[in-house]
Amino acid sequence: MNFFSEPLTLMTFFPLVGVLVLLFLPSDKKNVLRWTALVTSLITFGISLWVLTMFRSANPDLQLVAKYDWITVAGWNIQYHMGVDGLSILLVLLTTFLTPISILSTWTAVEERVKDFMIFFTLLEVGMLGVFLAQDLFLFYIFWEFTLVPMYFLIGIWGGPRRIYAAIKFFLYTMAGSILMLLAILFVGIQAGTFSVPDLAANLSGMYASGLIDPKTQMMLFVAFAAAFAIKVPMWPLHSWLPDAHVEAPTAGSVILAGVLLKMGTYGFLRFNIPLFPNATIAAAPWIALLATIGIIYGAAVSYAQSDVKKLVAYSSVSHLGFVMLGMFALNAQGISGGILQMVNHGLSTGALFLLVGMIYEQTHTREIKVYGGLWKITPVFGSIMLIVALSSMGLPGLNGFVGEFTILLGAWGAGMDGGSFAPMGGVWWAGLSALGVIMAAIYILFMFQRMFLGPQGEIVDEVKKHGHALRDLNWREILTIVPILIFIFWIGLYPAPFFNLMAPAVDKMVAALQAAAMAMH
Amino acid sequence: MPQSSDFQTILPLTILTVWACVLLLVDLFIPKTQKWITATLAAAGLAVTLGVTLAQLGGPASTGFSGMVVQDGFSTFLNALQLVCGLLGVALAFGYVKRMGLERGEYYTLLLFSVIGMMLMVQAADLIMVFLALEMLSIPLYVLAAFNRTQSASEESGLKYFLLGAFSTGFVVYGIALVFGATGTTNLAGILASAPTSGLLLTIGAALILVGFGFKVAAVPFHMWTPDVYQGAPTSVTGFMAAGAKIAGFAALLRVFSTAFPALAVDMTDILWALSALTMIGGNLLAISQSDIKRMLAYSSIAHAGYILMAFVPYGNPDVAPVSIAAGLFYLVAYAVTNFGAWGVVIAMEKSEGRGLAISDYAGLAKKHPVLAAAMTVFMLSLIGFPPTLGLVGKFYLFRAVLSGGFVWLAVIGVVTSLISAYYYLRVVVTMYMHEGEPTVEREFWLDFTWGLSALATVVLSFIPQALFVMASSALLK
Amino acid sequence: MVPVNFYIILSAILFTIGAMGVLVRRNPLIIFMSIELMLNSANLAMVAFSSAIKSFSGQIFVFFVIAVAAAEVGVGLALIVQIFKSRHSINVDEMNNLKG
Amino acid sequence: MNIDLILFIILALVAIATALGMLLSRNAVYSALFLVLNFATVAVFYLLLGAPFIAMAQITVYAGAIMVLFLFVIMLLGAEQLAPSKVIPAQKWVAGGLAFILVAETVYLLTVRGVPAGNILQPAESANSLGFLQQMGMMLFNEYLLPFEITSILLLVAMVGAIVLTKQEKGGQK
Amino acid sequence: MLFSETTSSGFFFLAPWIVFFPLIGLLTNLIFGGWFMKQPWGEKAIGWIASAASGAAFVASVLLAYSLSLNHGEVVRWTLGQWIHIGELELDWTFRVDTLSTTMMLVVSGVGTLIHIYAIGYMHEDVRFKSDLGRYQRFFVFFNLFIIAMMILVGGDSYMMLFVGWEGVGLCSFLLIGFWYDMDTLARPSWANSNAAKKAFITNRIGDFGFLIAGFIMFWYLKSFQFDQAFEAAKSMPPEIIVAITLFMLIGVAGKSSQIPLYVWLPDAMAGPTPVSALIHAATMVTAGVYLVARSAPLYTLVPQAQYIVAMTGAVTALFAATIAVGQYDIKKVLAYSTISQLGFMVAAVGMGAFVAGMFHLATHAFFKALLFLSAGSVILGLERGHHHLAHHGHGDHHEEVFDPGDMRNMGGLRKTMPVTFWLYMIGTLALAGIFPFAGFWSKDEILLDASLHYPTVYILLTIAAFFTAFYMGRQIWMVFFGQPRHEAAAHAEESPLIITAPLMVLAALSVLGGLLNLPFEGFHNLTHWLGYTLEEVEGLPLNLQVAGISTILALIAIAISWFIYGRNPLKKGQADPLKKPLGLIFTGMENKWFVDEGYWAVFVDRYIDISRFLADVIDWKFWHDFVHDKVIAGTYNWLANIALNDYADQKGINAFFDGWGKVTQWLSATTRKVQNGFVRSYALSIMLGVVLILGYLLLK
Repeated sequence: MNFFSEPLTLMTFFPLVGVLVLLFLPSDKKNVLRWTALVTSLITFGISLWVLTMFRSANPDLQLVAKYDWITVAGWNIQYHMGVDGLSILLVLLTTFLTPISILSTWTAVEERVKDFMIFFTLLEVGMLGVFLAQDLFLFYIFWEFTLVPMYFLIGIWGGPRRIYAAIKFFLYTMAGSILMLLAILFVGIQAGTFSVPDLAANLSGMYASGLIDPKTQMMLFVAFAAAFAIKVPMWPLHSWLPDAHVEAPTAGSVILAGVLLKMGTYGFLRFNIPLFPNATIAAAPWIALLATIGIIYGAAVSYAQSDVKKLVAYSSVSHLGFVMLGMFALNAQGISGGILQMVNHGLSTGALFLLVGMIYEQTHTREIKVYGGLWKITPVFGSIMLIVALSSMGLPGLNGFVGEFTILLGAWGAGMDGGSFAPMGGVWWAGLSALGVIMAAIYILFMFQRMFLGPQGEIVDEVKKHGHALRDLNWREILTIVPILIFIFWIGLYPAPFFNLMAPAVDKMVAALQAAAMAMH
Repeated sequence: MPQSSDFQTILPLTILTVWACVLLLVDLFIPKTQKWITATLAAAGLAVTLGVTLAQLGGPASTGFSGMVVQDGFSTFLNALQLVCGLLGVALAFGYVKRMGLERGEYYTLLLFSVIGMMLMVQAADLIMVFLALEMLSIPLYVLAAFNRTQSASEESGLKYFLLGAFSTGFVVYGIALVFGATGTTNLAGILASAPTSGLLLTIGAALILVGFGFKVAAVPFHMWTPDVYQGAPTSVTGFMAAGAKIAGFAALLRVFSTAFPALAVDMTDILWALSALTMIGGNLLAISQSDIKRMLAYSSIAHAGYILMAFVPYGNPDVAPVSIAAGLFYLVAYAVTNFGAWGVVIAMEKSEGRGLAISDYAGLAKKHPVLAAAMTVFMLSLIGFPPTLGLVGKFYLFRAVLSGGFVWLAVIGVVTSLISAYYYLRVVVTMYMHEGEPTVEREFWLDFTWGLSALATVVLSFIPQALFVMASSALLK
Repeated sequence: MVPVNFYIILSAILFTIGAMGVLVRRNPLIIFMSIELMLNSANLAMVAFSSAIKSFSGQIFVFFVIAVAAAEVGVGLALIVQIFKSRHSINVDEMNNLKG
Repeated sequence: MNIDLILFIILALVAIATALGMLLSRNAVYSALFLVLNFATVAVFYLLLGAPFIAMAQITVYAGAIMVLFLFVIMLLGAEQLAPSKVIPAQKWVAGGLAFILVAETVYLLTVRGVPAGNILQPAESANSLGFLQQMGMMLFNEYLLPFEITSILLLVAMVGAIVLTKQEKGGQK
Repeated sequence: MLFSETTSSGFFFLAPWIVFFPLIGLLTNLIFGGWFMKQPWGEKAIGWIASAASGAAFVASVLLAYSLSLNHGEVVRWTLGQWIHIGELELDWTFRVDTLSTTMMLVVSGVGTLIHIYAIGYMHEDVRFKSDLGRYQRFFVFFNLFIIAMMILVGGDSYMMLFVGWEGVGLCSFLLIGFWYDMDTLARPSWANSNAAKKAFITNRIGDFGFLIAGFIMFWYLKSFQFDQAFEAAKSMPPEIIVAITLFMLIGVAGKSSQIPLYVWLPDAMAGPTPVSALIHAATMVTAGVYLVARSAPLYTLVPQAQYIVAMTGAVTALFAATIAVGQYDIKKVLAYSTISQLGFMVAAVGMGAFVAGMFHLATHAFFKALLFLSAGSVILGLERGHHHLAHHGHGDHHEEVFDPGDMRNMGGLRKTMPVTFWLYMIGTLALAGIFPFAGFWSKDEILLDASLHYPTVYILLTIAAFFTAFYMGRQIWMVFFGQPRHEAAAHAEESPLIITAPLMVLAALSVLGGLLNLPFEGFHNLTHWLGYTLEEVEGLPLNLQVAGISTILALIAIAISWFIYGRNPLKKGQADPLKKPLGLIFTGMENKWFVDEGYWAVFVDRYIDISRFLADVIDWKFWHDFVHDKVIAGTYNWLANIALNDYADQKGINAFFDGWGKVTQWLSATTRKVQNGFVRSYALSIMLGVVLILGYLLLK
């Protein structure tokens, strides 16, 4: 297998080269280690851009496919099957984009066991890319579970005071969902005789039509898959691990956790639940919408009452991902496209929020909102960037968040109308209530921004001074870390067309398939 | 009179037996300080036998000694596995016994005899052979468990193992008697061919035999000896026992049940189902509260017996059994590989007089010995069933088989208990990586080799499991 | 003419008594003897069956059981003696350091 | 009621009584002696069942060799009687209950469920003849050659084990 | 007329430049501003660059208007690029040049430029009073940003592009209200300004929510956000749909144009620097709602019932706010409530379908209210200077009390010290009060006339509001400029420099002459004619002497009464408002804004905080996180595992929740472990048990 004819494989496993190099580097050469990891991730990012150039956005199907028989003995039919299509290309790019940024953010934040950190982080990238690229359920499952391991260490070793609790909770919760998925994967594999996702979709639809798999079974499979993904997303009410994990994780971990790992859940719905179980999807859509809507409102309300800024951002993820779920299960082009874009947006905005919070935490060692205040005056650049990111997160038009939220809500409203996926239950109420989330987002985001950056100077400023150094504004490295995200925040906000174009054919294809399934149901 | 073809069927066994007997004599001339020679010779014997066994791979099946033994793909596969276990058992012991002051040549000969018993168990085609093989494998293990005579724990372990082992043997013998009574023969094929006078008598006989095997593989409720014996026995013995005895027990169980009792599947499936479920639940739940790594791994081995048992549940269903049993065999291999690694790490951490065995002693291991900690992490992940390890592939295979057999709830119990297990396995990882401590580690080549190889195999084989799959599936009983 | 069932019931009773011995006695020697009784009762059943169906193989099996019992006794008694030497007691109830 | 049955019942009662004696004796020596009696009774059964060779083996190996070994060890260790202990008091009752159920199950199996049918026939004449022994020997060395050889190795292993366990190490730690 | 992409001739290529010019200004100041600030001329440079950027936009607007007139008012679209294209959803960055949007552009950039220039002077002093020079740069960046957003708002060719500007101005409003985010308007460290900013943004967002919902309905029924397409589709739609769209849109209008019930943010918005109040919270942004309704004229005219609701909302707001204005003491607060009231006029107008009247009033109001605000700013600065002067001349005790330069009770007699400002202020007041021939007279009368023709209720409400308007403006004039100074600072107040007064003069001129835009005489309906290109139903009403007469007379009476109360006997230092006694509770209500804010707090805000605290602390954390997950799930685990054995600090944290359970847990786990008791006999028992159970199962099966 020539790696250069296999860009996806090359991209996914390239970080392993970095891991190998890291393994042989002395652990006290911290900067060498950092640079190695950074360069590795940058090259991976480069490869992903190369992949992008080869990606034909007009093609709705999987592209750059690498497909080899892997385990085909003993009645197994497992393939090494990687491919990228409009549904995943953006997430792949998001992953390769956020990884170097996260590594950059650890430059001074991580001083302990740098080598281990970089190894785990680089390994994590392999897992994440694999999740988004794998087109074989078994392969997917391997990557899916694998991502847990490095993340577990990242939280558990470099996290906050309750890190072990958080790490174990993170691990067990995610695993609790994925084991149900494992059973469903096996069941589906046995029934359809293949684990390949595209083949499965074809085989299963035949089995639904012929009644080999009855609707109830289909629904159970849907639920089993959904269990894994919903915990990861996390959908309300399965979000309880998230605040712990986010609060305790080191900055880079939070960034990746929010930026990419949560997307694995929503992506899972998109890649597996919707295409493989279309009838169950249609039946479940209003219920998902209900949960998503509750999540949006609940997450936003709970965010507002947080006293810990990381927790606030964590709960805001519950709200934001509620939007993503709502959009995807609108099952129309607007909703799904918006959902995908919102995944990217959330990755950028929330990732950036965590980065920024991490930057200030590094100086103050506290995340209590109430001790801050008036920071904008002391750290104008930091404040301004925070403002942009916060606005992006609350969906200000012209910034990326709006494009996603708007299309999602638009799609959701359409889904609530006659013939739409939410019409059987709730109808336009889901979109209407979810739109309240827009107001509530403003409330908690502005609350956070005000309490930290506006108003009179907070006690932390003097507190820090007591330790002999004043609060400083962002340095060049930190600005360099955050600016790429800012560029995308504006780009997607102002000119999202290239992003939508990447996914449009694939989304249309999915919508068409769903419509066909809906027709077949009636 | 036996023909040469008869000996052909037990060729590896013969070689190893002769070697063991010779070694027994040779050892007398090896000075006390040079016992590594005995170890090397034992390993050489195992290696040679392994070579011979592998040469038999793919050969035709044959029976020998008036149907007493059989040599087929199944036996070759498992014999090879047992021999590898034996080799790893020697490797584990190599430095350990010296460090613990147990270095005596008989250790290795007894180990060889135990391997002989295991191989015999795999090849047995008559209940008499099964019984003898069971004893052949057990008696050396009783002695080995009590090998550390300076430690009362070791003696206690030996006695408990012995008394309970003999007790369970009583059931096996009684079971064989009932089977004989029902069918008039002890030959496995003969039992199948016979028209039993009473199905119920046969069933009960089979059930009593199952008790014996259940004891050997440590299935709940026949498991209670396991933690005590595993904890008390010298760790190198425990490591060997945990894999070898389990493999042998399962092999015999499989051989006996699918050759002789497929007709009893209706009743046995329920019992196996219950045993499997109980074993998974019990093993995992009890493991949670352990603070001693040896006990924890002991319960873990109980739990894994439960998983493997899952594969045997549909043994009588010709549609499902082949896949299912192949999955069980595969899982056995995965378990054995991981198991040796884990015990290897335990040995590396163990100090004399039983110190260094608490899980809390592993604190800080990742900082001081990152490679060892990484290897242990791999083993723990494999035991949970997490990628990228053989454990995941094994579980995947296993659950697939169980599901295709239609045992959805059993599979659910399986996955839920694996979730529970994640907690206690992770605790080891947490301790190694996230707590501060100053652990010291014993480094010796063969020990490093064992856990290193196991770790490597656990990871690498998870990516290229085909060969193992092929072997496991070809090892099916026709 | 004794029905074979009578023999089996007898052997079962003896077997159970043996099992009881394992369960209730604290002297490992007696436990061990009880195990021998269990084996013995199995042998009885075997011979009874063997006789009922006129097959020698049952008897030969019994022969092997006796031989194995002898081997077990060798090891078992050695173990008990050794333990007595180190502890000066053989009460199994005092051997519960390993537990939990 | 025929004579065989009467004989059987008498012997069975003796066997059960001796077994219970073994079980209940306070003194280990008594237990051992009860067991010897029991073994002897069983040997008589073997004779009745037409298995004289096994009966002989029973007497010589079991009642003779093994039990003597037991007695020897009991005497050697002075372990005739153990100090009474009060641990796990419920054990006795639970065990008794289980034993009762086990017996009940067997009886239910063999009487109510009625298996296996059939009677023990009068031992064939040949059973006590030399030809029978010869035949048995032939079987042992033909059909059962491998188990036979394995038994020999098993005994060897047991021997090694016993030595390993008890051998006083020269300059050992003890 | 739809999709007539005729852009061949004229200056239409300048359409996007109305945004790009301010953008260039913004970027220049953003990037180089830091460096500028270090130069002695830096402040000026920044101010002038920003003003020039805004001015360029104004020039571009003029040229666009000119080209449009050459084009006979034919709408022109200028597409810059794609925005969101998904399926049927096609949103582009398209600028729309028609008479309506051009009018708005002219007002926004014109007034905007003047205020920019004013701000050069104003902010120069303001940053010095508040001793934070660095913020000068930031101010102009925000100001340009505002112009950008506003231009997008008025220039967009679809509802969604409008919405971008709509929220964008909301953001700028937030930024500029909270400009002195770390203090209150009196330069004390405080949360006041940032609270006001936050309040403005959130209230606006509530309105935006309505806008969004309207948008969703619009898209799924009318299938487009583009104005013309939507209007075309609306014609064949059932009226309920249009009612829904228009009423949800009204929520948006209420938020942005500060109508009941969402007006509460605007008074607080006075926390921003005065140019901000003038530009954003009087002249431009707050009129966006009016523009939206005018823009949606084809929709509103389809559904009279919605029109009525809009009109009533406006009318009630007009009156309601006017009453509050009477009871205010802060010079800017009075103007703020006046603005709300005037916006009510405009909303009522566009609600009634009198779109031209509304737009006309919008334009004139922009002139005179900007003038008033800026003059008020000048007054405040004058007082600040006076105060400063005092502080520097040894009147040390003044440092002790916090001096509020915006409180009218501190003023008095400024006519003498600040004559220019006084006259300018007078012009603005007369225009606002609707005195002939000032701009306000013409525009207000047009509204009243329309109302008298179509909606008598609205007419009555508006007329009363007009009366109050004249009254509170009179009150203000008497209190500020007449009588004796009630504070040392007022006595020492200094006139503002030319940079400040010059823009005021321009605005004053506009306030005087603004009526010319649309005189109610045949042949002078310029604006009507102009807007007629875009708005299909416009009628140029002739002057109705009755309506004009009544309102003028009422205004004069109101001014007279105000003189009677405030002018005849000027307020003394520390004296309570003379109205307080006769009106009693009513005045207390006016003074306290009818307690609406307090009501909102009690009903909504506090409840929201309570609910979210309850959800967060009790439901999410105590119940869901701690109880269900940690106690029940993890606790069951603990119970099984007896984790207490292992000395993990983390689990101790969990165990803290188990105090009640502690003993039970221990007992249970001890029992569990008892089974594995180390006794061989027990283990054998377990085996035996297994055997008995298996046999039992087989026998009983």
